Amino acid sequence: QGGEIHIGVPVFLSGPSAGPFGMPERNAAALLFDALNEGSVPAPYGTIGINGRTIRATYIDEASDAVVEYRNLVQRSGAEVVIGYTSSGNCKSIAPLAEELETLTVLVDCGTPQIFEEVVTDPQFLFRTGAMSTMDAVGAARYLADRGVDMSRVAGINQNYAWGQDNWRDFTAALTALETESGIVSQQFPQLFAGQYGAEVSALLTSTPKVTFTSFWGGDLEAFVLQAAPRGLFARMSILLTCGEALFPGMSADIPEGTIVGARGPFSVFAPDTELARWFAESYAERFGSAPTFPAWKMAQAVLGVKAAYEAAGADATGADAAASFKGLEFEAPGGIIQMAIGNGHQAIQGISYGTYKLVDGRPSVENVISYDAACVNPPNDMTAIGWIEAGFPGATCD
Amino acid sequence: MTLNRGEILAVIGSNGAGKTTFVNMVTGYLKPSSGTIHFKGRDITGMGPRDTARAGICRSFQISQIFAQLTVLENLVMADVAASENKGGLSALALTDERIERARHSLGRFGLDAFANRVVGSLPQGVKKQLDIAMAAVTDPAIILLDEPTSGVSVDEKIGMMESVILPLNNEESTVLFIEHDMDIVTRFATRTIAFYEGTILADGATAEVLANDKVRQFVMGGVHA
Amino acid sequence: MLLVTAIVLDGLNYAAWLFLIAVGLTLIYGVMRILNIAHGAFYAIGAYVCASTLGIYYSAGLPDALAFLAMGFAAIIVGLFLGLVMERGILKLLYGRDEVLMVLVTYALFLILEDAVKLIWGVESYFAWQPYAYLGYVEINELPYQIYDLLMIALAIALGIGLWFWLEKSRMGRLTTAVVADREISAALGINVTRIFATTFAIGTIFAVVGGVVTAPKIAVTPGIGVEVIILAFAVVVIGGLGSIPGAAIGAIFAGYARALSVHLAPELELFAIYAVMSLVLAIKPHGLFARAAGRKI
Amino acid sequence: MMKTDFRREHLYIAILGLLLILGFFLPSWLRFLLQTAIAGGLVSLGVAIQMRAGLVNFGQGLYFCLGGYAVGMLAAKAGITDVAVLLVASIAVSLVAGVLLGLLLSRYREIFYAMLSLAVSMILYGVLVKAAGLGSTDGFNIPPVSYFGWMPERAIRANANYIMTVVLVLAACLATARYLKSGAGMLCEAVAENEIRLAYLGASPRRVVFIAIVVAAALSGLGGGLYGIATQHVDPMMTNWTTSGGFVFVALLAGRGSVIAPVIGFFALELVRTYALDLAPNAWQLVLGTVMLAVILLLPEGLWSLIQKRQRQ
Amino acid sequence: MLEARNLSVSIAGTPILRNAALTIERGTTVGLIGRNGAGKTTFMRTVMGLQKLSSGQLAIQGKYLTEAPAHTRAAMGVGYMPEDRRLIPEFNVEENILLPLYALGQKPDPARLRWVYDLMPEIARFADRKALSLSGGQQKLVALGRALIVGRNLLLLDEPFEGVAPALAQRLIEVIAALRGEGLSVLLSESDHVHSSKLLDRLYVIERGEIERAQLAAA
Ligand SMILES: Nc1ncnc2c1ncn2[C@@H]1O[C@H](COP(=O)(O)OP(=O)(O)OP(=O)(O)O)[C@@H](O)[C@H]1O
Ligand SMILES: Nc1ncnc2c1ncn2[C@@H]1O[C@H](COP(=O)(O)OP(=O)(O)OP(=O)(O)O)[C@@H](O)[C@H]1O
Ligand SMILES: [Mg+2]
Ligand SMILES: [Mg+2]
Repeated sequence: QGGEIHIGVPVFLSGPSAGPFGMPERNAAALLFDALNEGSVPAPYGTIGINGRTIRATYIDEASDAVVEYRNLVQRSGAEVVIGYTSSGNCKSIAPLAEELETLTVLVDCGTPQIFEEVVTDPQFLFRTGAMSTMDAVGAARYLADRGVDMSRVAGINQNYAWGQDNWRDFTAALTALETESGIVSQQFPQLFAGQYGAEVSALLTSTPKVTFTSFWGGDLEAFVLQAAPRGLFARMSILLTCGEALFPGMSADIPEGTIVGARGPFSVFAPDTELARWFAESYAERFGSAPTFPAWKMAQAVLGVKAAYEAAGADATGADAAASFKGLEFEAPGGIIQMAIGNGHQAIQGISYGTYKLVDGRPSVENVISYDAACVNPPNDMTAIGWIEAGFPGATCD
Repeated sequence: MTLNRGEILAVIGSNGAGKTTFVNMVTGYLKPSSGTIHFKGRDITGMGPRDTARAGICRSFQISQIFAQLTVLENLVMADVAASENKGGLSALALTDERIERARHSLGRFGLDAFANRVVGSLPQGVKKQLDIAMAAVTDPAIILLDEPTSGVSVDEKIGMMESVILPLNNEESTVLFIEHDMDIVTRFATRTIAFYEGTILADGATAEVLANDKVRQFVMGGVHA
Repeated sequence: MLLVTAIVLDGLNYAAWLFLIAVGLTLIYGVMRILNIAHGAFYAIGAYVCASTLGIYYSAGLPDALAFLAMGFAAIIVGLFLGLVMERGILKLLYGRDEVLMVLVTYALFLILEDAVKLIWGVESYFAWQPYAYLGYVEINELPYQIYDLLMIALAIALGIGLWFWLEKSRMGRLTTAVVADREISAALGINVTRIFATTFAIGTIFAVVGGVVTAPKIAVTPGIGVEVIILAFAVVVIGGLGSIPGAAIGAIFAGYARALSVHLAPELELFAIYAVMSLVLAIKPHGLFARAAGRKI
Repeated sequence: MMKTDFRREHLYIAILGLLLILGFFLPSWLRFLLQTAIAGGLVSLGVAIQMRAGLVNFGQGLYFCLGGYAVGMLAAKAGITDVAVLLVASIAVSLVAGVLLGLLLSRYREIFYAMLSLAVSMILYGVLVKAAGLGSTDGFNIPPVSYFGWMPERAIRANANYIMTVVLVLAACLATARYLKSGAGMLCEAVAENEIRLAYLGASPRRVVFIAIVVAAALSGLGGGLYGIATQHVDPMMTNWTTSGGFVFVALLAGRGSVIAPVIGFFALELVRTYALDLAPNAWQLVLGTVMLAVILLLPEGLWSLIQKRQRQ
Repeated sequence: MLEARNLSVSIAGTPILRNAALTIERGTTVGLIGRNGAGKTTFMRTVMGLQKLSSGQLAIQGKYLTEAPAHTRAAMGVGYMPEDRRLIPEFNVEENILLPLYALGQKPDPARLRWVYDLMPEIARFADRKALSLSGGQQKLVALGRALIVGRNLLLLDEPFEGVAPALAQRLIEVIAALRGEGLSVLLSESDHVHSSKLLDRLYVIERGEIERAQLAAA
């Protein structure tokens, strides 16, 4: 059919989130857009562009006034689809706007369950192809329980902002639901991007937990590992890093072996062995010099979701048509099959895996992996995330 | 010591004798370590500058205290506004024709017309001094204390200036006190003179008497002058 | 006991770090009346330079122990260069302008430098962990503590005393005080004001860069690390009284212990502990703890 | 020379009104930018008022945030969505905060005023970050609002919103101009210049400053309310020091020649910012910083001096 | 010692000094007399290098220094006593007086300090008081002392007798007269030569920025 499709991509290009999130997301988007335009993505995405239309992308910096810049992207630059956003705050603020401006918008990485539970309860144009952060915490609690880790004394260190607070709340609620009888011995909430964790490490050392849970990411996670590992924190307790996989490319030698790591989904070392996954990981590494981290995988599944939705809607599909067929869609992505199962068919669910870190021949890898199905770690369509956890995971189907 | 209504009083004394300190105390900038100050029968010891000013005691400064970035006219308008602050002046319109008229009138009174629209900061010292006094006089105070009003003013203008300052201020109602080093001026304007020396009062009385005092001649005037 | 040891050491450690950053800020403000927001960018640049220097250093296979020397050299050279370029190139044009305006000038410089850093080093993290790990840890009252952190406390004390001595006792320091009080008359009395300003700014900048260099081994050097420190440093400086070196030390200790105590005893208060301390100090002493007494005005 | 030429204020505000009416016909993204900018401009105006008294408030975002949260909490949590109530609440809340803080802050000057106001705003930031019920750093969304019982349809919602914002911003400008012309407003300059003299004239510098703080608080609260209604979202960044820094920046760069200067200045800054973001997504801060520096170097008296200069000639 | 030719100075576009010319020979005392606003202070500041000149030449000891910054002029032995005192509030009196020596990297010179104290014993009395606690007149003396310390060749005294009690003014006249014996050149300004008439070797009158040589009345 020809023509162009203009996609706006708001990701972090400046500030502390640019490295851990903005870069891999942008890279993944660029990789996929180019490959799609060439038609070189493996099946089922081998057709050119989206419905034959070449993709043209506009990247903007998410570290700015999200509402204003979303409008500018859609109304001034004329983007037909918007794929992006990492910050939950930004996701929340633009969510109603996507509906108001009737623009197909796919949230990539923000984790707050509120998007479809509270902010937009009757969505049409808004989708999220990444799973909610609930899954990370529930999966973490289940993993610890299933591996028989001593959970009598539990500590947490999480950044003092919505993400860190939500993760800790979900995790502790999940512990209660799983009846682990844990005592919480320390809950640290250092300021976001504080960078200095000497006192927190001391506090964790002095309160002698058996397990420490953290949802740190980016520079904070890296700094925490750098400061805690030499002081023997990792040797004295089990430490679970929900975003640990992101450390692999840069810090593979510095992560103490045995640390429990997750990738916020079946990504990277946890990815299924499919042609699509291999293609993605290899071409990303080839083009950008390092393996893709989980934000890259999540961007890839957002882009492919859009392609799948457009093509399911037919050759002349508009954004609205694509939105209509996106609802409840199941599509393949490098991380496996994505089901738009909850949030009235607008919110994806996915499985999650955890494992313990091990360096094999100088390459990062994991062992003792346990993977949980999407239906095991995500709430059903008619429940809120926290309600589901507090009720003891009704309807969860785990193997 | 006592100041009487309608008096023109000169304070003389060597440098560091305590003249400025005295004025600072009367106007509430400093608190006396002992002793009291009464004004119109009321004890004003320990009142701050703002309250003494509202009670009717105003002053000028040895180093002029003016609004350096405003023009001369604006300085006077501002002074007028500030002086009416307690009379509900805060909410009233400030820049009324009536006020500007009053400010222009003060300009004329203190010989500042020529500078009306000049920004004050760049004016010569002498003019700043005159403006400083004009601002002190805006409220028609009962007592006005002038700290070295003529220092920095050209000699041939000193007398003219003192005339323009003192004559309009001095009437039955108000008392003028000025600190001065120029004995010509003292002789010419003061009805009474107080001589300070090292924090004590050396002499107090009719100007001619004080200036003739031996001690005053020795410590203040250094043997010069008639 | 363990808890007390932890609080004492953590507070001191954090205070030392804060002091290293804040002292340059207070010096520059004290002398030049410039509240230098670009200080945060200098700190960040210091951290990046350290990471790059050590990267080159270790890949050349040089001995671990001498890495500290390389760090020191890098800090001084970069600080000197940055400081002089900023002062001679831009700030010079603006002397005598409003204090607030100067804050915004340095804010603009900060924005420019932030992006310049991004253009030079990219947005990915840099690491220079070797010196931190190299020295190992000691157990103090059963609490494992990094020797590097203890050395940082010593460094802060040494540099602080050195700078204080230089300002209070040296000829340069005396002249600096005069320039602060009255720039014009100082020049008329024979003080080379230009040189004083350039020197002060360079020294202040070197301190910021040193702060970044010594912090780099502990953290992931990423974009945005500069923003976080400025406001902390401001708080420290204000608590102590602007322009005072002992003030910066006391301010850093207040802020350091505010944080250590809240982390250990009431973690939920950590975020505003430092601001609460600052408000409290200012409410009691409106000009900070070590403010200069105001002179007679009339 | 006094910074403001009071006689022309009405003319300037009329011109602003005209511009904003023309703004109605701008493309919707630009009109939206204009709408949020003039709301933010009110906060800058508040900063500018304090600047007349020589005080720089690096925590003005506090009132902006309080205004926004007042609107947000009433609309999203209590279900009251009428602008009449919402905006009165936003002004009232910030006014009360202004009075309380004014009692404390009116004693402070110079950098200490700046830092203490900054500290207080950051304490509010810390409290909001801790408030999980208010969405912590994510903030929360605000539903569409009604106008005296009339709830516009989605299609014309933006128009109604714009008109309301314009009317209120103009009214706020007029009120501010009136305040500046009063004794309390004019004496601000005297406070900045020489407090000793002011006290010796029988006026209270503290009272003058207090009133300036309260007026600025009310303006900023209204600005925050309007901003919240426009973007339909509030979060704690509104009271972060970086936000306040932006307000200070505009207040300073716009110049103090007229109450409309900060309002227009804010729009200019937002335009520069958004185009920099669009044209140089990787180096927009560099562009912004360079523009700021250039303005400071080339227009020492602020942007408004361009207009004043022309008049003088 | 000092030669100023065709000096013109404008501030913010208004001409303040017009083609001013003035010469001071070594060891002489020269008066610059003019009313308020005539430009006396501006002239002094220009000589000191605190004020940019728009045209003309200025030479001290035969050296042209139209562009030289202020501090290099101090190094040439020029001492300046500003009319508004301007002491450094943080320092005590002695430190204020010695400041120029520090500034120029010279050793505190006890002999010269004693000489200053001997000239003005009242300063010695409050040598260790903070400068800002002094009265106006006392500050004036300190400012003079400070100028004397550094001014080994030329002294610029801007209205030295203003605000000084008669007894002290008398003493100051003696002090300044004694300087001639030291080979010092002095330029002093006054609004009228009431005090200085006995001191002067040469007199200039300044009026609206124009300087003219005048006859010494008393001589
Ligand atoms: N804050 C202060 N601290 C210490 N001493 C002070 C202070 N204020 C004034 N003095 C001293 O008190 C004495 C009186 O000072 P004051 O200013 O009243 O003198 P004055 O008579 O006005 O002299 P002048 O004619 O020189 O202005 C002086 O010796 C002065 O040094
Ligand atoms: N910064 C300035 N901006 C504008 N005009 C100025 C500035 N400085 C001085 N002038 C003007 O220059 C003229 C000369 O001033 P100057 O101070 O040299 O006079 P002066 O003879 O020293 O007077 P005085 O006896 O009052 O000290 C005055 O008319 C003054 O207004
Ligand atoms: Mg006195
Ligand atoms: Mg003069």
